[in-house]
Amino acid sequence: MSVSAHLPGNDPYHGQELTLVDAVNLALDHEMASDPTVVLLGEDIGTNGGVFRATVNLREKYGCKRVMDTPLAETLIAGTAVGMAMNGLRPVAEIQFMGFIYATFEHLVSHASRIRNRTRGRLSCPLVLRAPFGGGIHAPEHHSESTEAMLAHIPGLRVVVPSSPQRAYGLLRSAIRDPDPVVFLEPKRIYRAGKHALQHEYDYLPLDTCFTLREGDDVTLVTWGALVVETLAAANLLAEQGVSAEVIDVASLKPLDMDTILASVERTGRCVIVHEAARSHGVGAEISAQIAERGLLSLRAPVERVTGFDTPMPYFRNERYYLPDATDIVAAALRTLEAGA
Amino acid sequence: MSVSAHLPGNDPYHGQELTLVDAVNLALDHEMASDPTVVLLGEDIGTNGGVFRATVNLREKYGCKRVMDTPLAETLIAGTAVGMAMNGLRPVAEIQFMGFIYATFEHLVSHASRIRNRTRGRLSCPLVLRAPFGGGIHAPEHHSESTEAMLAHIPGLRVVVPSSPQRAYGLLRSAIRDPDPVVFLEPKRIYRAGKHALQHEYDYLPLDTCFTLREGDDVTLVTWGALVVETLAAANLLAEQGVSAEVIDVASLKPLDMDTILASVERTGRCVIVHEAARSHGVGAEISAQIAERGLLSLRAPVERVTGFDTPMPYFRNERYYLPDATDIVAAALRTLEAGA
Amino acid sequence: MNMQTPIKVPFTRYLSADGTLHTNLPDWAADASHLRKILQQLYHDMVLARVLDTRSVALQRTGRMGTYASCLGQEAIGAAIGLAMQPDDLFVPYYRDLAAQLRRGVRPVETLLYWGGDERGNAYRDCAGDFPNCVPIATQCCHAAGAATAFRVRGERHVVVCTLGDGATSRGDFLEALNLAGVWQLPLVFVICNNQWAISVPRALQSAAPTLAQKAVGAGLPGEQVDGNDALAVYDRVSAAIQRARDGKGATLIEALTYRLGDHTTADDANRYRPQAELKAAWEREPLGRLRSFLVARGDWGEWQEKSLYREVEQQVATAVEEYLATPPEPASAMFDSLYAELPAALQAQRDAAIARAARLDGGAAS
Amino acid sequence: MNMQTPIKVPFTRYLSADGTLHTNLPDWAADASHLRKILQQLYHDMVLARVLDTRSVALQRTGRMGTYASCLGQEAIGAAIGLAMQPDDLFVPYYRDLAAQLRRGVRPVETLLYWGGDERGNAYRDCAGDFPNCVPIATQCCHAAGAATAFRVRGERHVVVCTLGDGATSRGDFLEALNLAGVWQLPLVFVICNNQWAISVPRALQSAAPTLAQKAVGAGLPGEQVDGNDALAVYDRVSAAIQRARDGKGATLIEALTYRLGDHTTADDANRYRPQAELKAAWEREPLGRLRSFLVARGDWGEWQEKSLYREVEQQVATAVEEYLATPPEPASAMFDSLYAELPAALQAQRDAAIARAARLDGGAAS
Ligand SMILES: Cc1ncc(C[n+]2csc(CCOP(=O)(O)OP(=O)(O)O)c2C)c(N)n1
Ligand SMILES: Cc1ncc(C[n+]2csc(CCOP(=O)(O)OP(=O)(O)O)c2C)c(N)n1
Ligand SMILES: [Mg+2]
Ligand SMILES: [Mg+2]
Repeated sequence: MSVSAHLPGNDPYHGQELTLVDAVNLALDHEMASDPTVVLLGEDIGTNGGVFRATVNLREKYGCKRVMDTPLAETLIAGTAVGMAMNGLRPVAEIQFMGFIYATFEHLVSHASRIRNRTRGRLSCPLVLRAPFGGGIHAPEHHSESTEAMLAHIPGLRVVVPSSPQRAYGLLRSAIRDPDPVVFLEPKRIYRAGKHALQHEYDYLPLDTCFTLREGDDVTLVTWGALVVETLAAANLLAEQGVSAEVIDVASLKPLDMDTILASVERTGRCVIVHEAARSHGVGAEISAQIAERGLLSLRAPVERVTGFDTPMPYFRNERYYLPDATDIVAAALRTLEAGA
Repeated sequence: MSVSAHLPGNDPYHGQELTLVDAVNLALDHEMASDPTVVLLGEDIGTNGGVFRATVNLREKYGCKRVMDTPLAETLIAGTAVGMAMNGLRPVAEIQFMGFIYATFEHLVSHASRIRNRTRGRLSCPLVLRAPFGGGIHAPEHHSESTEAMLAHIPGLRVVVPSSPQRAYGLLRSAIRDPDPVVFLEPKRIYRAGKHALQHEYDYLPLDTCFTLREGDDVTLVTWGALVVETLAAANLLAEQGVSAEVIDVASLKPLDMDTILASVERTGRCVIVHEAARSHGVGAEISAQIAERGLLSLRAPVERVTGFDTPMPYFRNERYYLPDATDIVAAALRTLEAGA
Repeated sequence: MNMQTPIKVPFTRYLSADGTLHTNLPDWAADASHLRKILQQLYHDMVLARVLDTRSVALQRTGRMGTYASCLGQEAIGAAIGLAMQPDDLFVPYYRDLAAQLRRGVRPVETLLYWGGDERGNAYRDCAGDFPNCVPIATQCCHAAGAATAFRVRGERHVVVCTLGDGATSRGDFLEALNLAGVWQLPLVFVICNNQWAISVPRALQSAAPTLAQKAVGAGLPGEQVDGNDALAVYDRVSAAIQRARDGKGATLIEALTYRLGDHTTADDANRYRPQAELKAAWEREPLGRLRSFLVARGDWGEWQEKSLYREVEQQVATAVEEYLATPPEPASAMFDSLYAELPAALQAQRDAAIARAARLDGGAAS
Repeated sequence: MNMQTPIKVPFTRYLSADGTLHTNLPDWAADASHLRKILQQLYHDMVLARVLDTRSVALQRTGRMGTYASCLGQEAIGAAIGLAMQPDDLFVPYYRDLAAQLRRGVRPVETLLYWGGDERGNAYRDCAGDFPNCVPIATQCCHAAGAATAFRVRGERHVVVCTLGDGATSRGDFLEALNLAGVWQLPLVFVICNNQWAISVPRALQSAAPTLAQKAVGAGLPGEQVDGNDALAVYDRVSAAIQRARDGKGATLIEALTYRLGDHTTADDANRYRPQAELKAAWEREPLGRLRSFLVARGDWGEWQEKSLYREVEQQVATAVEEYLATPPEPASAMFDSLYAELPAALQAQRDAAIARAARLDGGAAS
């Protein structure tokens, strides 16, 4: 469908200031309004409107035929979404927390990502699998996972991570309209971090480009999800010390837009990659590897990775010991400046 | 248990020349003989001895109480193994092909890898999950997977990949005796590639070190699994061209022994990483990233990765278009030599 | 209370193993000419599947095809499903459904290409909507539930038929989908092809339930057994279940009792684990001979019809095999060209590399 | 055949909601003093759970604990399980099993630490073998099957008891494990705590099966229902199932009918989706009052006993809360120190970094 497709009402969110989770809700609402094949399924998404209220009011508005509370079974949710997508619908499935996404992997790896390829285009699988991810909300075990790297490795998938209300809205609408399967990971720690007004020109944001949130010349800070907030904070701290940092929100982890990142590092010669996920074999590894492999000559200091540890997220009492923060990012940035001095 | 534990008979494999799959079978046999808590479970592992014959004769030898044919359910196989391991057994579970391992991920990520940590050492999970992996045997779809990177990202797991009969035997015995969960991926393409006699001093090989298979000064070739064969072939071809290549079999993908790799690259200044898995976010990315981050100054050329493509393995008629071979490895090695000339 | 909750599962058979009448035919069979058409159609489809299946095994044995999963002995189930379904219904197969797929419009050359390791074998030209064979056991059951939900959402009165093996009934994918089919009353029919073996694992080791049909009890929908080697019985029961689903009355689980007369696949040797005597006995209940005897006894079939049917079918299969063997492989670029609707820029370089490697491997023949 | 296969599921209740006798007591209850001991023990354990549960909710509300899943209304099931099990048996809980866990030897301070976000809450000092709470719904069912298999392999006559919720019955993990329990005749008892809701999803949307107990039918093992608010009935049925398992007769599925009297967790607001009237009616069937009335009517319980019981229990809980609040957090290094039996060399640097970060965050307080 064309990006300029008519929206219900001529300015549905005029003036409204929205949180990230509000924006998710609004994107679902608008896509359901403009395309009758868009349906929602998941646990507690109907009457309850989702445990984070991401689907609130949609059951009332579009009925239980299009907003389906499923039995408690993640494999089923993913597999059913695959079957719906192969038979003409655009399902948006919710996995209540990323910690419960693993049961969906067989359907993502062995089916969703391969249907088009397997049938040489006869069938396709335009589904979106949404899941809140990341830590920092003092939740019980399994409610703080960041295992996006496992998904980013899967050929045929798209993996998208918004980090602002506008990007949540624009990327989710594009994800729903995308003809291929998209895993859409929502940083729940910043679901309600701040309210912003949306702008029409960003109703549909591209799924294969990074977003440069702040320009700078001395060091490139690359991140996604909730840590975008910490990274922007770090950029401010660095500015106070006279260091000009460029901040890139990767947003789409697969496919990966290395051009934007490489172009920035070409200029700055220094790069710090920030993610909450466990360090080893995280998405940061691929980015760091490509920078070195393709940008080696322009690098003035080794790439730094500021990440979670290779441990499970500790129970919430010690969670803060695990989560990278602005101070860690600043320190890493300064190391690259010393190294490259 | 001590590594010098008594083996049944005083030289059970004296003289025997074994294939890789024979060595797997013998390792299982010897550990079952020396430890009554070792049990096997999986599909078709009993009467049938496994579809690759890895468990042949063990049902006859140790009985159906210790060699269990399960119903057809991978989630169950993994979850049952977790429960067995938490209650005093050392289960060795077989997943018939790695393409069917995804249903086990929830039990690996959310339980096996965390039991010890979750209970602060009160309980542990000493299981081994075996699965044949990799392509090149002209099998149907889903029978050629190499998604080891997804597992290598999981804190608390060990991921081990043998590439010779000796390493299959010595690493599997160590994996079974290891007090923590180990995913043991067997390169089925070389299950019967050649026969070798085993040596007692390697009955138990360490699970956290690489193996340097060939020493060289000009370039370091890093790989694992079936591509060890192609890589050694490439080293021979390079030798003919006067290039001296060091060949490292990573063997243990998690935890990753970067010291051996970095020490080698320190000397050679050049590195080619070779794996069959999809390129993006593969294990090669972590290795390449760490080499650049920690060895940047000693690098004389950008690290090269020779890998599978970011696509599913094509159906077998076009499989060879996907699989890296010696020629690709040689070409990459020569590129590093030119770049660093 | 310390014993299994007792339960009665319906079982249907019309034709005995020897092809004589086992019990009165269903009412719809009163119309003799209608019945004849049905029976002849079923027989035709079974023979076509048998001949193509035999030829496929031969191709594998002679190195001209890959590992192949034979449907030998299960032709009645496939033929009955194929005939009972309407064109706009949707078939979600496992991988021994040759007879059903051919009736649905899948071309023999496509099944050959599929087993020959060529994705184009899934690009059914004349069967746009059906799902391709599914290798990860039981996962198709969830897809079938989703496809049935899609019909419901769109208010279309089409039905999904999904097959699976006896081993597949042990997997969560099937059990979760079955439960959903019950609670959402989906227009869906599950047909278990219980051929008594899951590779080397006998039916008895899959479940302590005396029947697999009774797995429906825990999902709150009807379950029944049928003689899977009696094409007429399978046709009757599957048709009834499809009608019920079309009328909005919900899903049905049918366990079709049959036997895997071949090895699990051409890569398997059943002699390692399966008693010869059991196989021999199973051949006595084989579906083609049974239906032929019944047709002949009714005077609806004779020597010359048999001959001409085989002549026609052999010809059709031979043509397909020729076309299959004459089909050049796809270019290496094909592995990228239907990965996404549009190839992401990030993958362009890899596509070029694949083409280059292929050119090297094929000695300059670029693509 | 076009309706659900009919089936009769046993149901047991001894005490009516008002605490009067609903039907004759089981034979073993003939011994009045034995029965008194049992009833008083059950009542004690239910009161202890109720008091600790209430206190836990209060701690969360006042910001001194994390998200908490209350067992309010389900105390009878836990108390009965705890009393029916032998010390060497193994309990595999879900997360509303407070009463059972306390009887098994888990200390109140440990349950507080667990919900307070401290892994040491799982390091049960006096309950070495039991598994910890399991958050990923239904996954514990597979672990229970494995643990039961381990007893079988070692030839030990111990039994595994595993609890799960009504929502959990929709998941493959439970259904696959149930099937295994049947075919391997495992020494295993599954107890479904059917509290009618899975967060906001009512029982009716989980499955079309009129009872959850009948999920046993497809697995070939006995299934039965019991009034989960009647501690005596649950004790009787769970004891019988455990004995059956211990005797090598295999596994049993018990559906205990109860009601979630609280919100799903302290993070939930059930008013969004649950009718007040339903909740009010459920309080009429609440388990503690029912058992107390019965005890009192039998002359086995009185005012002063009630008073002293509450005095004792409140004291015990108060002490545990003090200990909990006085427990300093673990050092940051703890996240590495039980990750593997021995910390791999590759992780040493990360451990140091964690300690350094903690020192910074805690203002120099190194660990
Ligand atoms: C998830 C999964 N696990 C294992 C396999 C390997 N495998 C292929 S067929 C098969 C047995 C299937 O038995 P059944 O369901 O009875 O179907 P049948 O082949 O007998 O018709 C197995 C274990 C697979 N394809 N998928
Ligand atoms: C695999 C998984 N999916 C989702 C969740 C989120 N969740 C926690 S409790 C719950 C409902 C469980 O309902 P039920 O099984 O009836 O147990 P109850 O809480 O009612 O006792 C859900 C969906 C989870 N913990 N695990
Ligand atoms: Mg079978
Ligand atoms: Mg519940």
